[in-house]
Amino acid sequence: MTVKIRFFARFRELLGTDIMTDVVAGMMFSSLITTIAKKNPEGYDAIFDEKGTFREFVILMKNGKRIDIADAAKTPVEDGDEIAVFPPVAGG
Amino acid sequence: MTVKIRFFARFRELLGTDIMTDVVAGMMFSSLITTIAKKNPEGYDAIFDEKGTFREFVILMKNGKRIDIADAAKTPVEDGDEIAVFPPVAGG
Amino acid sequence: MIAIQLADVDIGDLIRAAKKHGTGAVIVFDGVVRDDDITEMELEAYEDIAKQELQNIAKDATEQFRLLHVDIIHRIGRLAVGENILVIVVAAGHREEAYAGSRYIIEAIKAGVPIWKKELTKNGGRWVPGEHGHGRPKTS
Amino acid sequence: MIAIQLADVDIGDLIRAAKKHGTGAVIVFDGVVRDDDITEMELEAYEDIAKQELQNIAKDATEQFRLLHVDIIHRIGRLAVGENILVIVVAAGHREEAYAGSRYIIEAIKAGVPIWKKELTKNGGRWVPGEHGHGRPKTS
Repeated sequence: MTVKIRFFARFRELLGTDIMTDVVAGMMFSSLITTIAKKNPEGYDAIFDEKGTFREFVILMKNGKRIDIADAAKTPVEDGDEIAVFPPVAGG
Repeated sequence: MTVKIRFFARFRELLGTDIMTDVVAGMMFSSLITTIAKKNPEGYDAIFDEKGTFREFVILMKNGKRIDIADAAKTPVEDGDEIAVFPPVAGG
Repeated sequence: MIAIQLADVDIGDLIRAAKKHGTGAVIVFDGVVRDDDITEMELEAYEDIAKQELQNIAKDATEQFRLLHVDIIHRIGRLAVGENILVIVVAAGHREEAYAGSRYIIEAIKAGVPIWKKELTKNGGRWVPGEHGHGRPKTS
Repeated sequence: MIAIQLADVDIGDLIRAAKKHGTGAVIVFDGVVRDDDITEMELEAYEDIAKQELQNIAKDATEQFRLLHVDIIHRIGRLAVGENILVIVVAAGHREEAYAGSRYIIEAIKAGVPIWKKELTKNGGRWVPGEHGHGRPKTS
């Protein structure tokens, strides 16, 4: 089961992007990102607070749909999903 | 003593414009325009009401400065003056 | 550039020239001859006074909204449907000032600059009534 | 045209093409790289999602303000001071709708389209913080 993780802006600089990763069935959104982010302490720290929960400004998407931070621990990832994690937008 | 009278828009169509006219010393703004406008009843009617006073929407200028309708009967015209009379503006 | 003229303007060129140091936003207002069942529009101005008024408006807007650049080009003569009547270009550091400055200028022009429009139709023509019956209360 | 692209656009061409039947006013918003002691700006987008969001915003604005035409071109990549970042062109019958539609679009873009800007300086770079900390509450 493979999913694609996309980080943007500062998160991309710290953790890379377009990360294809194999996941086990039943893996939750927050667990997946925690695992990936731990590869770089600074990247982890940018996304998670000291309790290990997403910082409140972090934006999560699954296949282009917004996922609330409160729902990330109970949202499973599925084969072929595109997962995105990014800081507040600043276009325009 | 010569003054120049400029009408614009509908007033110009009815009365002409850039009218150079000799006036006697002490001639007032409203008298001058009354005299000129009487040359065409439709033109007169566009500018003056049945009491012979300027219609409230008419705009008067003397050398680029606005003259209030209430002051037109006591504002003398002077040699070289440029007098303008026009309907509400509609640019933009 | 503040002008009352027969000729059209190149808005792309105006935008390029408007980008003074510190510019973060440029707003263009382009007033266009609308097809209200007309054949053409004819515009007339009290040119000297109108230009002076446009200069006053540009100055007021620049001070009030800290604009970095202002162009106002108002056309006169006969214009076809779709042609530019009035082009206002403003540059500012930030969008709030640029939008507010642009809006201030168009409203001031509508209210007090001696320019008139006649819509020419198949059956003749009609002078466009102003939005402000009595014009601007005072003129500098 | 709704696009996220590296290339610049010709605003004059966009204005000409925006003048659909019934147009009385065209408003252009041009967001420009401001010289805040930077050398360049680098823009990044979550392209598919950002384009979809721009399309949604254009549709909402068109309906809400009865716009006759909308272009939104957001650039990405490295841009020098003075270059166009974002060009929004709207056409409407009247100026009120054109200004309101233009403003709606830029505020919606600032609030919720996944695009980021990094200011590059002599000493490195800094990501521009968004004006809306939490982004848009929901995304379609």
